Amino acid sequence: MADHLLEVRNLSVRFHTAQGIVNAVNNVSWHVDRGETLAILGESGSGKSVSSSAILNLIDMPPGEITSGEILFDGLNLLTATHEERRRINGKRIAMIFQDPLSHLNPVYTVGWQLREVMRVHAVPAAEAAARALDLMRRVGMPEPEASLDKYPHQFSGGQRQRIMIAMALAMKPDIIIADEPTTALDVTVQAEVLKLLRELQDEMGLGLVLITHDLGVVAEVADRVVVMNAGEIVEAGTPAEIYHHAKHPYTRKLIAAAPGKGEMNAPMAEGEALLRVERACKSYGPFKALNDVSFELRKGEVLAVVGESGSGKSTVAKAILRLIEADSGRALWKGRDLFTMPSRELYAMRREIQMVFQDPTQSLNPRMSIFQIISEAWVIHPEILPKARWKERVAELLTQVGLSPDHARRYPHQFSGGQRQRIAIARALALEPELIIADEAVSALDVSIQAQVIELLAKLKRELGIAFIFIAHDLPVVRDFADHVMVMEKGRVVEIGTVREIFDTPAQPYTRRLLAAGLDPDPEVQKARRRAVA
Amino acid sequence: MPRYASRIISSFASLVLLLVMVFFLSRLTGDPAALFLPDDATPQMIEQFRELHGLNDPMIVQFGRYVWDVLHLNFGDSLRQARPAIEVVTQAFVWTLWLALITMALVTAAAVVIGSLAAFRPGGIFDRIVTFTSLIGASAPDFWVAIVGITVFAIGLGWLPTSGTGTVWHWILPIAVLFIRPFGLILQVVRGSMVSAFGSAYVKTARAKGVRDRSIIFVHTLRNAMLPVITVVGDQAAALLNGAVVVETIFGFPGVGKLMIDSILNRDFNVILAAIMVTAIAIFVMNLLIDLAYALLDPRIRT
Amino acid sequence: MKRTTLLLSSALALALPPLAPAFAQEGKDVTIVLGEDIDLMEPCMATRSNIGRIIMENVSETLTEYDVKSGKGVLPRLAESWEDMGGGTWRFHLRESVTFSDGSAFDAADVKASYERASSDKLTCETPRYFGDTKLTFDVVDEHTIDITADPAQPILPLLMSLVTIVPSETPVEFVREPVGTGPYKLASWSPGQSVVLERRDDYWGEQPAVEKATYVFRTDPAVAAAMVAQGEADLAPSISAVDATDSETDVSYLNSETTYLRLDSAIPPISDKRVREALNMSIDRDAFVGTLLPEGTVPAVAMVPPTTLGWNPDVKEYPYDPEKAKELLAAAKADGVPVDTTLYLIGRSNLFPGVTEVSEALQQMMQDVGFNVELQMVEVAQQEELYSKPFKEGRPPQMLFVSHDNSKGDPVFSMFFKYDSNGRQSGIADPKVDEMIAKASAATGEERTKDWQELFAYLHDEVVPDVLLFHMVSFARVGDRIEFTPTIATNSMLPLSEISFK
Amino acid sequence: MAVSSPLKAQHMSTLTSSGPAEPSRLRVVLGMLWRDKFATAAVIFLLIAILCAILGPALLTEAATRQNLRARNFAPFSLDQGWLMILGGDALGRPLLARIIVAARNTLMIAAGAVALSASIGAMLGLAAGYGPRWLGTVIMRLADVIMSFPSLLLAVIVLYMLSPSVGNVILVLAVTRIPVYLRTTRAEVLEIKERMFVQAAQVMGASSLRIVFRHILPMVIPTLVTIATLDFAFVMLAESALSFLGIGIQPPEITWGLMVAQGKQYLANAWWLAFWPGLAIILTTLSLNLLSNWLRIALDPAQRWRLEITPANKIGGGKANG
Repeated sequence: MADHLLEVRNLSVRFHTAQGIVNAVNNVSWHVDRGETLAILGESGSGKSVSSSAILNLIDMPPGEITSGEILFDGLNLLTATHEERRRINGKRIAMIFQDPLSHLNPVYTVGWQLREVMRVHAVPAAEAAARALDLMRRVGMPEPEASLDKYPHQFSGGQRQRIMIAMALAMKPDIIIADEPTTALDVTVQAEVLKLLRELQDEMGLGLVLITHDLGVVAEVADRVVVMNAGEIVEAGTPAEIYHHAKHPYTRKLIAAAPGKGEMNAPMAEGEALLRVERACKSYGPFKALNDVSFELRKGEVLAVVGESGSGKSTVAKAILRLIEADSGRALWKGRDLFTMPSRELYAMRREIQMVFQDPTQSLNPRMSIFQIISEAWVIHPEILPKARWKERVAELLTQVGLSPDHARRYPHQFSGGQRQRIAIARALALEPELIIADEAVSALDVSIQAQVIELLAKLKRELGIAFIFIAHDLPVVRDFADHVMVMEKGRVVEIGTVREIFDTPAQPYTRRLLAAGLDPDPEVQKARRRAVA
Repeated sequence: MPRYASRIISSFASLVLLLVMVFFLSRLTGDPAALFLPDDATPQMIEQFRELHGLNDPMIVQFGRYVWDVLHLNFGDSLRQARPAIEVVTQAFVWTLWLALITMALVTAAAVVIGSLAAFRPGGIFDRIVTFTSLIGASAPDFWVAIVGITVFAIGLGWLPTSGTGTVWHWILPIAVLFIRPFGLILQVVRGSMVSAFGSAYVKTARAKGVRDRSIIFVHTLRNAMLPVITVVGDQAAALLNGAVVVETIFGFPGVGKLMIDSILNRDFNVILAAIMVTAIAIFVMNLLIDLAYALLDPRIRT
Repeated sequence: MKRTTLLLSSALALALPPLAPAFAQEGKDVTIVLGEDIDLMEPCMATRSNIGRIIMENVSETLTEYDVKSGKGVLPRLAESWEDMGGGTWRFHLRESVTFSDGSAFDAADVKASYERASSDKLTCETPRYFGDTKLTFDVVDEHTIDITADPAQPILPLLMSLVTIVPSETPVEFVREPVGTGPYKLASWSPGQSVVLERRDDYWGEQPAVEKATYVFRTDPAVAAAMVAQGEADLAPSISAVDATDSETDVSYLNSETTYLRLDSAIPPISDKRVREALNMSIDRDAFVGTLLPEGTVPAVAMVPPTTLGWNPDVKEYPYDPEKAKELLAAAKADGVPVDTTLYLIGRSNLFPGVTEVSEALQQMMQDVGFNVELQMVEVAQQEELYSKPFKEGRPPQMLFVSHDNSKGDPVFSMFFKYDSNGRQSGIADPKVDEMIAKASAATGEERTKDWQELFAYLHDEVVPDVLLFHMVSFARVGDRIEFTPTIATNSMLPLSEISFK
Repeated sequence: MAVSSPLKAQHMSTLTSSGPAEPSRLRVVLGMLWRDKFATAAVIFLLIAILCAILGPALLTEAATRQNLRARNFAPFSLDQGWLMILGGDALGRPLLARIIVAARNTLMIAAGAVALSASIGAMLGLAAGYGPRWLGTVIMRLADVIMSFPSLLLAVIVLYMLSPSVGNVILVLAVTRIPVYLRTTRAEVLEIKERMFVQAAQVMGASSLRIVFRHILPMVIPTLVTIATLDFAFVMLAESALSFLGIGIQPPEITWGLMVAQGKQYLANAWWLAFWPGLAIILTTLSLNLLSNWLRIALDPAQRWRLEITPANKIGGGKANG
């Protein structure tokens, strides 16, 4: 076998837990060379990050245990190397960029200090380290590079923090950079910028890049080769194009099929009576305008998608309608009554009619209540809906409706996967028989395949029960599949509103166009073409 | 800064409320005249004493007079000592302040170092031994520890003076006794805080950067882990500033704790009030310092 | 294991000695460790024990002093002699060429000023309590002679003058913290809560005492006080606890003038019945306490005052321990309808003396054994004080207060009125005959006075049974090996440094 | 994060997909307890102490109060005076063992009473301060400040003077002084929890504030309170003994361990056992509670729990199941 710069051979790692042993990765092998980008594609729980943790000696043992394999870096088996040898490689020859840079940067030290530290621990003199830190900040395109060195991580935006992480990884001009979901929490436009930066740097320095991701679009954008992981094993490997067009493994095929944004777009609904009409809603926090003159209409059984980047005010709209926050001015007419000024007694009745599904199902389900209690709480609060005798039966019904089994009612939230939990949250919303469900990033945290299933479920509910949705999302392909109308928001105001076709095919506003252009297509060819077009 | 202004105002309000409550409640607990004068004092003497100290007036009049005096920065005289209560208290408070400061400095230093090392390998031998011994120490009644300490180190071994003040040596036993309980507590907090800090994402980053273990413990993790520790240190220091009654009593240490219990038992109201006021102010100042330390350690709080 | 410990401790021992405290006293200095802190150093409060132990006859002197050592009665101090001029007037001839520690000379005007200051209503001195309703007028005859007239006539005026401390006439009428007196010592420094230092004066009128400098320190815990003497940190601990008095070389016991007793409230049934009070007395095995819960040397009491007091009656015998008789008395009382089953409250005071709790519990059990229904309550001093002195609360239950009385002054007059007279503040009885006898004895002099008191004691103990007298208590002093000191019955209230000599 | 998230998700999916029968909760808890031998010993000791508190007074009060001056300060480790005298006799010749057993009730009752009272009042006020209107929160917090700075000794003297030094009143005194601890903790937790999604979800369903506070927030706070309470239990026992030492706590003839130590300390030089055994009882109890609380802290923290979950036996079993 030819020598590679970094090679993982037959690596198996397992973890000891209460439920016994979990094999995190099994017999995994891959390699990467200078100047090349390897993507490791997998959903949560696939074990895609474990091998990189093993490379950098980041697995806690116990409870972790490496049962077999070797990791060869430049001929040295890292797994048998000493602690000190590995420490010298970390950061200097192999560097890592983590997901969620906020928690991965030390909150109590300045960015400059953290940047210099990586050089100082690898014996770069202080003065040189300081000079190089400034260069790095410039290189990653940080505005005001000098001032930023004395700032702390919390003073930067998400995209800027990821640039800092990248600068830190570059500091010692490593041979390999491992990037673990480097763009996951970022807005699409920022994601595009970060990926562009990584690509440029790679071209410039000729380093090997290992990119761990769940996003086919990211793979299509940057990868030279890709390995697909599922349940701790590599199921398939090849170039992105090979994988996308000629996937052999059923799992890969399923994954590709689940990628959103390919189906027919919904035709606009026939004209009808407005169920909800929001007029000139405003909300400010001090000088910051979270909602600036927002108006829109929603008809019965219709899906209105609200899209925009973080801070655009799309969640604020939902909270204002639900009276979780109080709007400063404007009206929200629900069947002719103004939600913003509704007295609390009427509000109670309104709660039946408008429900919400939250982004993070782990957070939105009370961990100390059983599924039965969670769903039936609706009827405890609104006893007129259902006599107690029928609760059990109805819970079973609802669980079946959202694709779960009736005997799940006895269990607790932590015993379910993320997708299942979101189904439970939907069942809870349905228990009140609402006419409108506001879904706030309801599928964003889910894996692609599960995302598709949940969207399918929502579409079914819309179809069969005639429920209207306000669907808040930052992920445009999902919106494209599900929405009837789309409202694009930026900085608290409505940029553009129209049918899904209007927005996706003939966007009127430059902002909307930018947003659409920044999105990544899972098809490598399409994506390549699009990149060329943008360039 | 307006944040501090409102803090000062609300703390001042609490202090006033506290003093008002103490003023009235303490006067419900009996007559200082009977305690000051001998058993066989004549009724005239008692009457005279009460008259002289204004104890015969209706409570509300006494209160009015006290408020008036306090507004003129006069905190009254001690019933027992025939000198200004504030003087009695400040004299005692200096001792308590030193005792508390030295003890807390030692406790914090020791707990931070030992706790951090224990946390590096949770469940390891060092961790177990440290946790267990510190818990035993913290579980023993302090008067018991104090007397055993005197018996062993002063009487048995003759290394240290039994009690009193004077030389540095006199401070060792009282501080050692006071040390034990906060040490056990703060050690646990340091340890817990360090254990969870070791699990933080930025530690992973540091390891990925190739930072040495020592530096991970004492540079990366410790500063983050200190935040909850500081809170506990503050609470414990506040408890010490309120006076270490038992230790002061046993070691004949003229601190505010002993003064407080004596004044309470003698119903020396002005001294009680002055002592509460001085300690409350000291604790307030200390809390400000703690806030400052917080801001110093954690830039997120500064803004 | 043992070896390492040994090694470790010897290593430590090696490291420490040069720094270890050397407290051994040099020269003629002494350190005295007291149990109770001093809060004031006011001469007119010198009859209070925590003050008196430091300043009485050390800093402040009196015209006369009462000899408790050899029973010579009232001795001259600042007065060289005195005579009864009749009509309630006593003439005192004062010692000449006596100076105060501030340099001013002592004369008759100071005596007058001292008394007037002490009885001023601007001060709350202790002195007036000894004079009660007696009015004193002072006539300065010449610089060193003064006539003191008492109205009504006061047969023991010379004795009373042993309680009036003399201060310069310029002393302000407010409590002082720096006493000026004629005594052999003056206050050198006082750090509140820590120590008081007295220094010997060179210009003292009398014989120079041996001690040049005395440092007083305060330790609440008697065990610590005892340890300090044992460690050489102090030379004298005048009152340590009996359990700590383990070294016969250094520890001396002495009768301390405290008399403990149960003050009965004779107004409330069933205690109002004399048989019940007798039964209470007989239920207690006083001898069983001595040498067990109370130290050897404790004396069962038959009177409120210690045996060294004038008029103490040697013929009065303590109640025998006779549970059977007690039960009979109770049965008889019960037969007459006395509610003997009522709960009696035995109210003790924590910190009355070391081991008070155990003694109280033992008393409770002894009374219960003969059939009393006794509930024990231990309370704090202020709480007990509320129950101890008149006015008593209406509707109170039958109470027995476990209290202690201190009279080292040599005459029962300081005790009897307020303990037994119908109007006495702490009296639990109202017996006209007792009132009359107290008045008579108080006014009597000489042999007659002795006889009157003796009669009163016998009558009270045998006929009235107003209380359950328990013990004359003993204290222990630990005396360091550098000095010689013999405690007396008055050591509790005064501690003349002149009684300390060096070996 | 990168390592633990797949791990969590994976064992969850194994669990839900295979759907094995859940082991009973009690067995899981006992299993986790057994893995921490210190905690196991602590629980056993505490159970014994509780048993003493329940049965002791009924069985041994007579023996514990009967004085016998002949056996005064009787030395321990001798059976001459019967097995109850194995730990020696006190100053009135009463068997220390019997007294310690009988005193367990008062001691534990005072501590438990004070902790229960302060925890429940503190939690209620904390919930009100955290979830109620802003002004209420401010008022309650200022009140907590006042209680915090109120000298507990003065409080003890006031209560015990105006009422009496009974067990109930000592509980009251100790409870009042401990309220702020629970109040502040509860409030801090509430402020955090009320921002959580499930609380908003309940609001969206129309749940009343009372329902949200008691059904959703309180159950989340309780584990923290339980951990604090175990520690506080130890603290309160020590505080009670310090009060006794200063002469303003429980008074004889009631007995508590703290009082026994306080009374016995004067005999420390020549009859050490009087203060030693009850002192040991206090130390062992507080130590047990501390150990238990350490265990609880780990057991209640999902991120730490694995420490109690791995054993060799588990490894083998798990390996087979997976292999």
